[in-house]
Amino acid sequence: MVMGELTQETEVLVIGGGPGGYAAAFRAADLGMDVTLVDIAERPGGVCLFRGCIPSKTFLHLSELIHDAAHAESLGIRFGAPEIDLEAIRTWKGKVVDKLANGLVNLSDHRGIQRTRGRAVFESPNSVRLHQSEIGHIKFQYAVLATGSHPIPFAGVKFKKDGRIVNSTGALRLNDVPDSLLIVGGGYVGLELGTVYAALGSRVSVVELGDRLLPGVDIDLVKPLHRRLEGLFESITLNSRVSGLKENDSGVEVTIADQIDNAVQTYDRVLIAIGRQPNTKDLGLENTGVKTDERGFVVVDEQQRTTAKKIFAVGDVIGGMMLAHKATHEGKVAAEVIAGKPSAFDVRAIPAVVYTDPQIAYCGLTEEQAQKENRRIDVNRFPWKASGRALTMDAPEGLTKMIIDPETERILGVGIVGRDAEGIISEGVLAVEMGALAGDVALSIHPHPTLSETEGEAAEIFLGTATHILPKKKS
Amino acid sequence: MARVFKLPDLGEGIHEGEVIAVLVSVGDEVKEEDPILEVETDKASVEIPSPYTGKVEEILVKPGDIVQVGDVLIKFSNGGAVEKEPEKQTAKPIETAAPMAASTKKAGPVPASPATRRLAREMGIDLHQVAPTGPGGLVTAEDVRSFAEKGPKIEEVAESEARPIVKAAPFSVPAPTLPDFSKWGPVERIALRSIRRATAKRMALAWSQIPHVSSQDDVDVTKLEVLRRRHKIDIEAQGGKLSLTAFAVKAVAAALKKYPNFNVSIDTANGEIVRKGYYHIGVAADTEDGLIVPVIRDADRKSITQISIELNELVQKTRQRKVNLADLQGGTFTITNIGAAGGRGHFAPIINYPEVAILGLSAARMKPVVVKKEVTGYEIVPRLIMPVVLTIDHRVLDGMDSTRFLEFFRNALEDPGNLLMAI
Amino acid sequence: MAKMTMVQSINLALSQEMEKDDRVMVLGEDVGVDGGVFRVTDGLIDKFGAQRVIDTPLAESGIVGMSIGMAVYGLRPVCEIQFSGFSYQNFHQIENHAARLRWRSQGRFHVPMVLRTPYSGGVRALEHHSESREAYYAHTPGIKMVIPSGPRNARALLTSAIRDPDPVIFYESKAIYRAFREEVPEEEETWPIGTSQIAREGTDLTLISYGTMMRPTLEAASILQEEDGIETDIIDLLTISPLDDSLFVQSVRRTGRAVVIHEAPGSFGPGAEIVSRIMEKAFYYLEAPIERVTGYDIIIPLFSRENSYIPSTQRILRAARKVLSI
Amino acid sequence: MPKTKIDMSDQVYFLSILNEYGNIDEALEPDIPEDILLKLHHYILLGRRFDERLLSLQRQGRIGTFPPISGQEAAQLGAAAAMRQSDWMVPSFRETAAELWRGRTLENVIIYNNGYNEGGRIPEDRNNLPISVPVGSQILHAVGIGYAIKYRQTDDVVMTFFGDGATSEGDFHEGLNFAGVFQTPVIFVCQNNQWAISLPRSKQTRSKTLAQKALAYAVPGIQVDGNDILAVYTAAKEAVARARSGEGSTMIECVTYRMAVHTTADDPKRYRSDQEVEEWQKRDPLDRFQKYLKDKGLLTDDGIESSEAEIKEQIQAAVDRAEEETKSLGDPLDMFNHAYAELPPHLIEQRNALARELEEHQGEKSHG
Repeated sequence: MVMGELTQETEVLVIGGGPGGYAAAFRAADLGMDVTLVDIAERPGGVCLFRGCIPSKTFLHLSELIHDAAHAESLGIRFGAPEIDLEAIRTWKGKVVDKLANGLVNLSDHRGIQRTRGRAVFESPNSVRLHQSEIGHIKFQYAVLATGSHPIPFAGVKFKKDGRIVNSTGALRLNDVPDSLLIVGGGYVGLELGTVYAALGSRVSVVELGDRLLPGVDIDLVKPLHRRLEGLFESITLNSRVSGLKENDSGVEVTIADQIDNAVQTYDRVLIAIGRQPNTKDLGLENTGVKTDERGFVVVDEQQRTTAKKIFAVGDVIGGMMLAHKATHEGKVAAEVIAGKPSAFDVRAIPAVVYTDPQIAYCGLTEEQAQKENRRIDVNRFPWKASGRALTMDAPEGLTKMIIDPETERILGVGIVGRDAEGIISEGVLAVEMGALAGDVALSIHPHPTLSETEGEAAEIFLGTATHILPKKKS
Repeated sequence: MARVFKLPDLGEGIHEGEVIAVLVSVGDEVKEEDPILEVETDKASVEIPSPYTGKVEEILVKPGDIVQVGDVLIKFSNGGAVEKEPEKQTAKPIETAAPMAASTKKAGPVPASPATRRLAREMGIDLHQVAPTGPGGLVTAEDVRSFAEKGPKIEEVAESEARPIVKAAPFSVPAPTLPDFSKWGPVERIALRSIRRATAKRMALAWSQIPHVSSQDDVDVTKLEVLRRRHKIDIEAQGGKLSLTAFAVKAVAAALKKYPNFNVSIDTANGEIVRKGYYHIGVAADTEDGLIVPVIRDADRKSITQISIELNELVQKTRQRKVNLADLQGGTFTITNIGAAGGRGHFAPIINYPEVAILGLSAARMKPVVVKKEVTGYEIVPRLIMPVVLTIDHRVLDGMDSTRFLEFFRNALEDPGNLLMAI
Repeated sequence: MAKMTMVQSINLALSQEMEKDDRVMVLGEDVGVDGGVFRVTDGLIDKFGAQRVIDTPLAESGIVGMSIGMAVYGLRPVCEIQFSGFSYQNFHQIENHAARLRWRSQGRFHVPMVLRTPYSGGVRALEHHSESREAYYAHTPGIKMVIPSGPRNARALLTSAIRDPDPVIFYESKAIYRAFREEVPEEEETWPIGTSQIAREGTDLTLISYGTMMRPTLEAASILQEEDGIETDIIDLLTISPLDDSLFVQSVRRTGRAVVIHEAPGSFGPGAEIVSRIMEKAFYYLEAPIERVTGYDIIIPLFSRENSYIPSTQRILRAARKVLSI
Repeated sequence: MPKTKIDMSDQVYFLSILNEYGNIDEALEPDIPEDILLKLHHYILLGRRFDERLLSLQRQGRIGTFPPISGQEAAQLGAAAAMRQSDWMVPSFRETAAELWRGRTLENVIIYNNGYNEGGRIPEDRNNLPISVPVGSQILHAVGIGYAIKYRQTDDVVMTFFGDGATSEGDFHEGLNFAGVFQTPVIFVCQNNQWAISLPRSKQTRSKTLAQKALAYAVPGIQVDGNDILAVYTAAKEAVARARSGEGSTMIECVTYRMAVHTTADDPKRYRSDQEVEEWQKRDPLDRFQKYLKDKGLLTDDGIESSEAEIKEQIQAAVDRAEEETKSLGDPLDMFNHAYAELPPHLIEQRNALARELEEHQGEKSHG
C-alpha cells in the first residue's frame, strides 16, 4: 500500500505461519470461522519448513547416503569417493521446500483462509497494526499467537550473511563446505548440522558447556551417539565455554575456556547453536495484557489461552519442547477452544527425535525426570546387538528401553537410540498415551525381523518373558 | 477455611420454605449481601443475601427442595484471588469454552486414553472422581459414561439426608346427594355416555382439586391474519388447515419453554412438582358426543405447517371417532377455541387435570382500537381482535406468572416476527 | 463460494471479464507489474499480458483520453485512476468526450469504458486521497456513476459496468477495500446498473445511503432496533446516476420518515437530489422533515480529524431519533 | 565527471516543394497520379468556395457561427489525401476540407452549422470522429485508437488534426508522450495557422518550431510549408507509411495561415494588420497549385471555369437539400436522442414532461 492504512476485520487472526500457526488457521477454518493468517513470509511453513526441520533433514538424508556408501566398503561393496555438487544439493533442497510450501498455500487457500503478508504488532487486545504490509490494521475477535522462536545469539556477535560466524539459519544456506567448523553447543541442532558438514568433508569440532552432549536426554541413549560422533568429528570438548570469538579474513579466532585454562584455536567457520528464544519482543504484548515469564515465553493455560481472554498462543513462543509437532497439536487445541469445544492440551508423551546417526528418539517419562521426582520406576533395556534386524543393518550399537511403573506395570516412557529410531518411537507414544501396561505391548505380536521387536522385547524383559535375552532376576 | 450457610430463622414462626431459585453457582465469588437464594415460605418469597464474602464451594439444595430452618444450604470458602468469569461474546455467536479447572493437574495424571480424556472434558467430568475399572486403575470410556449417568454414590446418600420430605395430605371433596327432582315435575333420566361421563368426572375433579384463577386479554391478530391468509392455500394443498389455533399451539409451546412452571403437574401424594421435559399440546375439539382433546406431540419441535396438518388430521379422526387413545394422552397444556362455534367473548375454561393451565380462545373480530401515532397523537383504527383467557392452577402458579405468560403469548401472535424469534 | 475482500472480488470481476471478452483492457498507473497500489489488479498482467494490462505514463488525462479512443474503436477499456482525488485532471475528458461522443456522433460512436477509482476517507491518507466527489460525475449527463457497498455487489456491478454500452464511473471505497469478506460466487454474477437494493426491511424509518456509509448506517439500524425498538428500512443506492428512486420513494411512502446519509459534502450533494425526489414523489406521505447526515462543506481534514468529519453511527442515530421524535 | 552532449535526434527539417510562385523543385516532386491531382484541385476549390458560401449564409442568418478554413485547404487536403478510407481521422474543428475529402457531405456541414446535432452524424463507412471543440483534447483519442489498432493488428493508421494553440495544452503533450511510449500508428498534423484567435504564434511558444516539441517524446517531427499541397502530401505519405509499417508516430507541422476570421463571431482587425494578411494571400495554396497543374498541362483556364461552375452547382444543390432536410428536424423531443444507449427512467420522465408542455403550448396556439 502506498497510501493510507486499510483496516481488515476477521474472526480469528493467526499470527505466524509455522506448523503451530497454520495448524490453528486450518482447524479454525474447518470449524467454519473466518480466518486471517499473517506471516512475514509469502508462504506458510515457518522456520520448520524454510530454515529448520525440512532443509536439515534433506541434508541429513544425504549425509546418511554418504556414510552408508563409505561404510558399505566393510560390508563388501565399494563405491568411489563421493563427488559433491553443492549447487545441485541446494537446488534439491529448494525443490523439496517449494513443493511443501506450495502445498500449504493450496491447503489454506482452498479453506478460504485470508493470507496476509506483514509483521503484526498488537495495538490493543483486539487489533494489530501491520508493518511491511498491504494492510494497516487488522481487527480480530480472537488471535492465535504463533510467532515462534529464533536462535539465541552469541554475546557480542552479529550474524552476517556469508559471515564466518553463523547460526543454524546461516548453516542451512550451505554456502560452502568449510575446511574446519566449530559448533558451539552440543544440542540436537548442533549435532545434526555437525553430522551434515562432517559428511560433506568439514573437520567438525563441538564445544559444550555441560558435562555431556544432548543435555536432558538420558545418558545411556546419548553414549552410543557420542562414541560414533567421536569418530566422525575432529573433537568433542565438554565442560567448556567459548569465551571469545574474533573474526578475521583467515578465520575465526576462538577462545575456549575449561575449568583449568584457556585455549585459542582458529576455525574457518563457527556455528552458534546454543538454543532458541521466543519471538515475543516488539509484538506490542504490553498493549494486550498477555503475560510472559522471565525468559520471555508467553504464559498460557492448558487451553492455550493467554492471560488475555481473546488471545491464544501456541508453539515455540510458549516454550516447553520447541518442536513442530507439539506446536501443531497446540494450534488445533487453540482453534477448537475458540470454536467453543472443550478441547485442551492434555498429552503425556511428546516424542522427540534427534536425526543424527545413530538417531535418538524418546517420549514420556525419562530416567532423569524420574530420579528428580524420585519416582519408583523399572527400566528395561533391550540392546540391539540381540536384534536380528539391527545386525542385518549393521547397527548393533542401538538400544531400546522402556520405563515402567513397577506397581501398575504401566508404561511411562520409552527411549530409543539407533538407526531409524524415528520410525519405531510412535509405538511408545501410543503406549504411554493409552496408559498401556507392559503386557499390552509385550503381548502384541511384533513382526520379525524388524526394529519394532526391540520394543516388544523391552516390555517382555519387564515381564521376564523376553526371548532373545536372558531374564533378569527381579529384585 | 470453609464456612457453611444454614437456612436462618425467617421469623414469624416460619420453620420451612421451598427453594425457588439458587442465584449462585459453584465457583462464584460472592460478596456479603449479594443475593444467593430465593426461598418461598407460606408467607412470602424472600431473597436471601449472603452472610459472607467468599467463593461458593458447594450447593446442597436445588430449586423445588423444601428446606428446614437450620439446614445447610451452601458451603463457602473465603476465596482469595478473584478470577473474573470470561466476558461473554455479544459480537458473534462463537462462545469460547470457559477456562477449565486444571483437572488433569491435581494428584498426578489419571490413567486414561486420550479419547477417554476428551470424552470426560466434553461431559465436564473430573477423571479423579471416576471409579476406574481398567487394568492398573485405567479409566475407560465406559467408566466415564456410567459415572455421567449414575453420578457418584456418595452424593445420593447425602441428598436423602439433606432433604426431609414434607408429604401433603391429598384433598378430597365428597359429592352431596341430590334431591328427587320428580317432586317438582316430570323428569327424564339419560345415562351419562362415555365421553360425557369422562368429561363430567374430570371437570369435577379439576374444579374441586384446582384453585382456578383466570386472566383475560385481547390479542391484535391483524398482522397474523394477513400472514395466515397468505399461506392458507398452500398449506391446504398439503392437507392442513392453517387456523389461528395452529399458531396458538406454536406460541404456547414456546411460552411453556420460557415458563416451565406451566409445564408441570402436582404430585400432591409426594408433595412434589413433576416438571415435564416435553411439550405436548392438547387442543379441545367438539364432537357430537362432546369435547375430546387430541394431543399434538412435541409441538415445540414442529413447524406451524406440520402442526396445522397434524391438527387437522387429529380433529378429523376425532370427529369420526377414529382417534386412538394414544392420541388423547400425555398432554401437558390444553388450548380450547370456542371461536369456531361462534364464541365471541371472554370465558373461563376449566383446567384439563392434571395439567396446571389452559388457554381459551374466542373468535377474532374487527374492533375499534386506540393506537398511538407519532404525529397526530391517539387514533382509533379498526383491528382484528381475538379475546383470550388463561386459567391457571394457583397452587403452582400466581397471577404474575399468568400475566407474563399471556404477555409472551400476545406478543407472539401480534407480531409473527416475535413468534418466529420465540421458536 | 469463496470468501473475498472487495479488492479480491473486483479482481475476480476484471479477470473473468478479460477471460471472456478480448475487448476488455485494463490501463492506468502501476496497474500492471505492481498490481495497482491497492493490489486490485494483482496478477492480471501475468494472466493477460502487458498489452492488455497497461502500465501507462503518469497522466490522468492521458489515461482517460486514451481509453476513450480505445472505446470508440470498439474495445472495452477499464482504466484505473489511482485516487479519485487525482481524477480532476481527467475530468475534462469525461465531461467533454466520454459523456458526449454518442450524442455528438448521433449514435455512430459510443464510449463503453469504465473509470475505476478509490474514493472516501477513513484510511489515514494524505491530502487528495480521501475525498468523495461523486456529485461531479452524477451531475454530468451522458455517464453513469456507480458505488458498490461490499465485495459481492462490487463484483456484480463491475461486471455490469464493463458490459455497459455507456461510460461508467466506478467509485471504490478504500475503507471497505479489505475491511470485511463476503461469500462471492465463482460463477458470474451481475447487478443491473441503475437499480438500488433494500439492505434491510423495516416499517418505521427509511435510511438511504451507499458505499462507505452503508456500514455505519446498518449499525445505526440495529442499534435503533435494540434500543428504540425501531424497524428501519435501508436502501442501498448502488448506482448514484442514473438514480433509481423507485425503492426509496416506496419506502418513504411506507415509513413517512427518512434520513439520507453520505460522506460527500452536503450542499448540492447526492442527498439534495434524493430529498427533492422524495418531495416530488412522496411529500404527502411524510410524517416528519427529512434529515441529511453528510460530510461538512469543507475540504476533508487531514486524517487526525477525519473521523470527526466522516458521518459516524452516532450522528446517524441522532438524526434518526430527531426524525422519529416528531 | 565530464559534460558530454547526449546523443539524440535534434533534427527538424523544413520541407517545401512548390514555392509561393508555384515553381516546383523537380528533385522533390512527388509522383502523384493525375486523377488524384485533379481530385485534390477539385477539393481545394470546393473547400474555398464552400467556405465563402457558408460565410454568406451566416451573414444572411441562414446558419449560425462557424469556423472558416480559407488558406488552410492545402494543409488539410495534402494530409488527408495520404490516408486510405479505412484509416481514422480525429479532427479538431477547422478541418472542413479534410472532412469533405473523407466523405462528410456538404449538407451535413450546413445542417450542423445551422444548429442541428443531426449534422454531426458520421457515415457508417467512414472512420472519422466528429469535430472536437475543446482545444487539443481530441489528440489523446487518436492515441487510444492507435493503440487499439495495434492490439487488433490491422495496418490502419490514425491522423489527428489540431492548431498551433493546441501545442500549449497538456493533452497535446500527454498524447505525444503516450504515442511515443506505446509506438502507436498516429500522425499528428498541426495546422499552424499563426493565430489562436488573437494570440500570435510568436506568443504561443518561444520554440523555434512546433514540430520540435515532438522530439522530446521520441516522435519525429517535421515542418512543412502548409500552403504547399505537394510538401504536405509528401510528408504525410511518408508518415503514414512509417505508421503502417509499425514504426510509430510522426508529427507534421504545417505552416499555413488563417486568412479569414477565427469564427464568424470574431473581428481580426482588432489584433492583426491587413498587410500581414495581404502578405499571406500572396502565398495562397490555391493559386500555387493551379499554376503547378497548368505547368504540368493538367489544367487550363477553361478547365478551372468549368470546375468552378460545377462546384457552384454542387454547393447550391447541397444548400437546397440541407434546407429541405432541416424542415423535418423540428421536433424538440429529439434532443433526448443519443443521450444514452437506453433512455433511463428519469430522462423518460423529463422527456414526457416536455412533451406535455409542448402539447399544452400547441393547445394555447390553436385557441389563440
